[in-house]
Amino acid sequence: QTSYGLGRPATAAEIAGWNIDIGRDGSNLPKGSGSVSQGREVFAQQCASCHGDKGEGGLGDRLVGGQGTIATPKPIRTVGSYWPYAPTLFDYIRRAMPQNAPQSLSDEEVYAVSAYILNLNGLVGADATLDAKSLAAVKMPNRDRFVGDARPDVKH
Amino acid sequence: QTSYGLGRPATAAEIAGWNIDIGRDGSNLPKGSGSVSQGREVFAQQCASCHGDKGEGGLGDRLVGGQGTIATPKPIRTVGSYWPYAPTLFDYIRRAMPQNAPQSLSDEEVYAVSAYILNLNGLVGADATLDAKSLAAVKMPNRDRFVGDARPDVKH
Amino acid sequence: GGTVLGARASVAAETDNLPPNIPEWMKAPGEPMGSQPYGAPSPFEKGVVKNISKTLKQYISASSRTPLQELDGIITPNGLFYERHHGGVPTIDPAQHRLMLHGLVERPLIFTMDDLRRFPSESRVHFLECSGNPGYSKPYGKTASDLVGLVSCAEWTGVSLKLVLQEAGLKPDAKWIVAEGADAAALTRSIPIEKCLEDAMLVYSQNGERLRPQQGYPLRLFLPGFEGNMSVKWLRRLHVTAEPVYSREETSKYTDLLPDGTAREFSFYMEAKSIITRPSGGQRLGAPGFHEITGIAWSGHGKIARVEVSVDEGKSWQSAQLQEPVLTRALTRFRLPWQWDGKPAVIQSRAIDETGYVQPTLAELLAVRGENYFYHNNAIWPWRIAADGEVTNALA
Amino acid sequence: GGTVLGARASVAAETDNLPPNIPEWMKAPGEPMGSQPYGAPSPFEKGVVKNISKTLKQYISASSRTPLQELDGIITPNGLFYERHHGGVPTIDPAQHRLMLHGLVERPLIFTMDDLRRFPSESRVHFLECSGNPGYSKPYGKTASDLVGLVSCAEWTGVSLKLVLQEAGLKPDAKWIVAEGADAAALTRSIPIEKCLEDAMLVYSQNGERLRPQQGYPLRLFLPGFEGNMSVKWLRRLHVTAEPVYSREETSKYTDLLPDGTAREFSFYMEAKSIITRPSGGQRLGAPGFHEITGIAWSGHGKIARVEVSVDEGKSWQSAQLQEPVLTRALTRFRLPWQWDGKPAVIQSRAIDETGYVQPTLAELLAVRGENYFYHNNAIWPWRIAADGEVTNALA
Ligand code: HEC
Ligand code: HEC
Ligand SMILES: [Ca+2]
Ligand SMILES: [Ca+2]
Ligand SMILES: [Ca+2]
Ligand SMILES: [Ca+2]
Ligand SMILES: [Ca+2]
Ligand SMILES: [Ca+2]
Ligand SMILES: [Co+2]
Ligand SMILES: [Co+2]
Repeated sequence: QTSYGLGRPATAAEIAGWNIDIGRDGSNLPKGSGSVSQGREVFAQQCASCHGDKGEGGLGDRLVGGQGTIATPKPIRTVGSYWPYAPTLFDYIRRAMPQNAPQSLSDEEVYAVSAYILNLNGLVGADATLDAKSLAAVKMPNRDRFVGDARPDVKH
Repeated sequence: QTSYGLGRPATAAEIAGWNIDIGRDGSNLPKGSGSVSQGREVFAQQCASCHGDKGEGGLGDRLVGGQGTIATPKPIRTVGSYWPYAPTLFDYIRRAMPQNAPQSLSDEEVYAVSAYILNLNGLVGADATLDAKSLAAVKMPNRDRFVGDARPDVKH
Repeated sequence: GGTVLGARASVAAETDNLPPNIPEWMKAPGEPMGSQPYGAPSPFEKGVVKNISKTLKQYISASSRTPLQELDGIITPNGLFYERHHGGVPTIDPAQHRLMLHGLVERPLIFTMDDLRRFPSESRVHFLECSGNPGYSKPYGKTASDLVGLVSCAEWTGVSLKLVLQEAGLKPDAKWIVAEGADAAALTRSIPIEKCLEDAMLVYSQNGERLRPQQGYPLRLFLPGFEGNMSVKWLRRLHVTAEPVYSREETSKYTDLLPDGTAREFSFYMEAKSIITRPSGGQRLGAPGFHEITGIAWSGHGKIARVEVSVDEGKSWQSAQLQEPVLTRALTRFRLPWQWDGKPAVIQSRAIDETGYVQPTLAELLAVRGENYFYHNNAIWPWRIAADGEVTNALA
Repeated sequence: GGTVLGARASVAAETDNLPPNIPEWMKAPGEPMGSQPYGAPSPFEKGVVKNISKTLKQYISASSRTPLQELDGIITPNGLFYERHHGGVPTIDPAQHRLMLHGLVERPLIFTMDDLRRFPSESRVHFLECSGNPGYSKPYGKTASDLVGLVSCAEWTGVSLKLVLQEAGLKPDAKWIVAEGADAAALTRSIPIEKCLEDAMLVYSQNGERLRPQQGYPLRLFLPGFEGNMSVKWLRRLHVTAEPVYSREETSKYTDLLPDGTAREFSFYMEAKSIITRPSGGQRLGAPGFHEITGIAWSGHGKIARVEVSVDEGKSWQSAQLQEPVLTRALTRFRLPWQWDGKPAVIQSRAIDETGYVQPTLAELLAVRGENYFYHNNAIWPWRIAADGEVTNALA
């Protein structure tokens, strides 16, 4: 095992600042929490312009509804109908949304708006407040419908 | 020998218009002629700005002198000292000179200016008039000094 | 009066440049040497640009296609390489770019671009293809580019990811690496450790010069044969983990929905595929007679072993000639001489790779996958040639 | 006051983008997809352009060099391909361009570009090198580009010249073909018929897209391994003859003057050659330790068989690794891992091709050819590395 002596050690603080990966089990979710009602406000101000007032979609993806359509000829894939893990919502919103200003929300705002989207999908109650633990506990309806890659799937 | 049926026949007139190649023996030189004194005028008007009043060079190559220098450490390669065949002068001037307006001279002007350059190099008299036959007859001093490619010429 | 005169002038101008006349471009010096310190195509090729839809809802997470039917050989010039971004194209100062390598490693490290360029380098020609090239449902594209223009091929230079991982020291439970881009999407994909140790590269150059911004300048991951979005661009972070991160791009997005409502996740490889690029949709055969049939074939699983071409609606197939060298996980140019008799015809190609896999028909794929699958469509695509020479999509 | 503040602001800005901070290019969307319908390099690479002398007497018959020391791999991107023109770069309308084939043929023919593109095509990767790359006398260049930047490499597509000649039918006394460009120099070179029937091509595409104007758009001759000026650009005429035309370019210009006053004519092949591009003149090793030595090798006579590298002023030589695939008459990338101990060193490479020919030293060449030879200088070129890491031309 050669060593080229290239690069320098990464410090714990540097890693903590850059490592924004959230596991599907909620690992690495930050401290803090946010409620559905806080999320409703954040969403109205920062998300609705692209995703519609109720997450019905627009310039951005539809985020709500579609449960029961996934196995039909016209599936509607949304957070509520398709996403397997709730912590991914925190991960994705924090890293990529709002599309015009990614990584601009506070952790509390990300919790809140995640809670709001889950609520719009009927997956948490209107009075829910989510934190690391409770977000990880949300059971997503489509969770068990993912399978491995079975290709090659056309035989000759 | 397959035939793809591509292309169309070239007519004799088309070939005559495009084939401006002059052999070293003067083959394909056109009708017409030009004298050293006509050439002096053409040169002054169309060539001297780049090649100097007497062909001594400038923005364009030096065209005159250098005889006897080719085998020395400081060779001066010119029409007079280096070029093996006089008809090439007609060929090159007609196709490429004056650099700002190639193929703009009449055949007579090309004969004349070729005669003038040869005269500056002491290879034809001041009262010479050159045509296809007499241009081909001019013996260039360096003619017999060209040899084949002897590479690889460094042995290990 | 005016129109007729105009027409005459233009006819005269065209004849002027034809034999026996001296073309105008021989009568005056051309552009001086160096007038383009960085060159550009001829103005007469200004129509050869990326195939960019004008009707997208937004252009930040979007894609453009290589104009395959305009190209020859296997190298895609960098200016025409297909694009797919999820957060637009960042403008990154290479002096301020860093790659962080952390997680299940002995020594978490941070690299500058200079550090990465000091590692032993390697160069390889590989295709890159977007997973959704094309979808499974109508309307299908008109041209080869509309259909499968989300594939390009280049000579990539960089350092073997394996070498860089050795520098940090993998821990025994290291099974995946989560790669993250420094773009506005912070795009995140999990790569199995086997691939990372097999032929994955950290790439900084493309066709000799540094990566273009659209392809990840100053640094990208490159995973030969895997779906394009996994070769994370603007790479800033490699997180060595025990299991995948299940990012949005590997759950919501790049999963393959089957008719029964289950969805395949972590479907990495691009299977063998080919397309005839000439004659192809939108082109026109001027006259019966000799026409070469040519196109490109590729496989994420290795080398192309054979390409077969049919000119009789799939009744019979002939082996096309493959242009040497045939490289692994690279475009391979194929050619078949053909005499067109002037009658309507349907032509198509199918690729067979070194594993023996045979490119399937669209019907075969649809039978297994259904129309909602969306990604990994590697169907044979036939072109219809009409009696007047017009070429159109035979499945559209 | 102002200067100090400015300096502080800039330090702050740099730290802002480093870990643990979020780089600014992740906080807002980047450029929309498709904002460059034909792509261009990053603005941070604006210094990577052709190497163009600013002090030439004129730029109509002149050359520019590829910035070899900035490039990786073997493909030269079209925008950085070296230039050599004798009458500037013509702007040719491909619809009005014609190729005339006449002389000692059964059927003189005229081809449009469409005709030529209908022939069976082939694609091959080959280098192209100017004969005078570099000269034999001082001052010698500072960088690899200054020295040997008149070489580039691309994937060329076109039709075999042999096929086109068969269409016209060669007469028995056909021994040479005089090729002429449609530029303001109507550049003319005679090619032996053997080469025309071996591997000569009529080329219309380069690295996938149509030829750049600087490389002969819409059509050029391509003679693998021959000196660059013979691969006549903007090709308009092929004149089949019994003997060479002895044009100015093959008498006055591209002949090789020996000390005894004789001059070699018709010296076609570019012999085996190599150059280390990293580390090379003008670069600087930041610190002792690991540094890869890499460069390019090529031979007009076929494949590169071996490249040897010396790091001790020529006392000992080691075989470098050759990047696969090694292609005939193409650039070949070589690499050698090296630990620099921080002491002054002289490094150099020498190429051996499949004929067994060994790249000579400059002294060996000068001993046979003298300083007035000018063309075909394929000398080994050593680089000197100073204790502070500065790399300079060891022969300058
Ligand atoms: C300027 C437009 C815009 C704004 C504002 C915006 N989004 Fe988005 N959003 C998008 C687009 C476009 C996508 C699809 C991106 C892609 O596929 O790469 C998206 C995707 C998403 C997705 C993934 C949907 C799926 O099913 O995969 C989520 C969740 C989301 N946005 C949440 C939010 C939230 C929460 C906010 C506000 C805090 C927000 N967005 C603000 C445009 C926007
Ligand atoms: C605008 C500048 C310019 C003008 C005007 C010009 N030339 Fe030239 N000439 C050049 C340049 C530059 C070269 C070198 C071209 C090259 O090497 O590709 C040259 C080369 C030549 C050569 C070849 C010299 C050698 O030894 O190889 C001849 C002969 C020549 N010119 C003759 C003429 C004549 C005759 C005229 C006028 C009818 C003329 N030139 C007008 C610039 C000019
Ligand atoms: Ca969706
Ligand atoms: Ca001269
Ligand atoms: Ca005209
Ligand atoms: Ca029609
Ligand atoms: Ca800043
Ligand atoms: Ca120094
Ligand atoms: Co997939
Ligand atoms: Co030569």
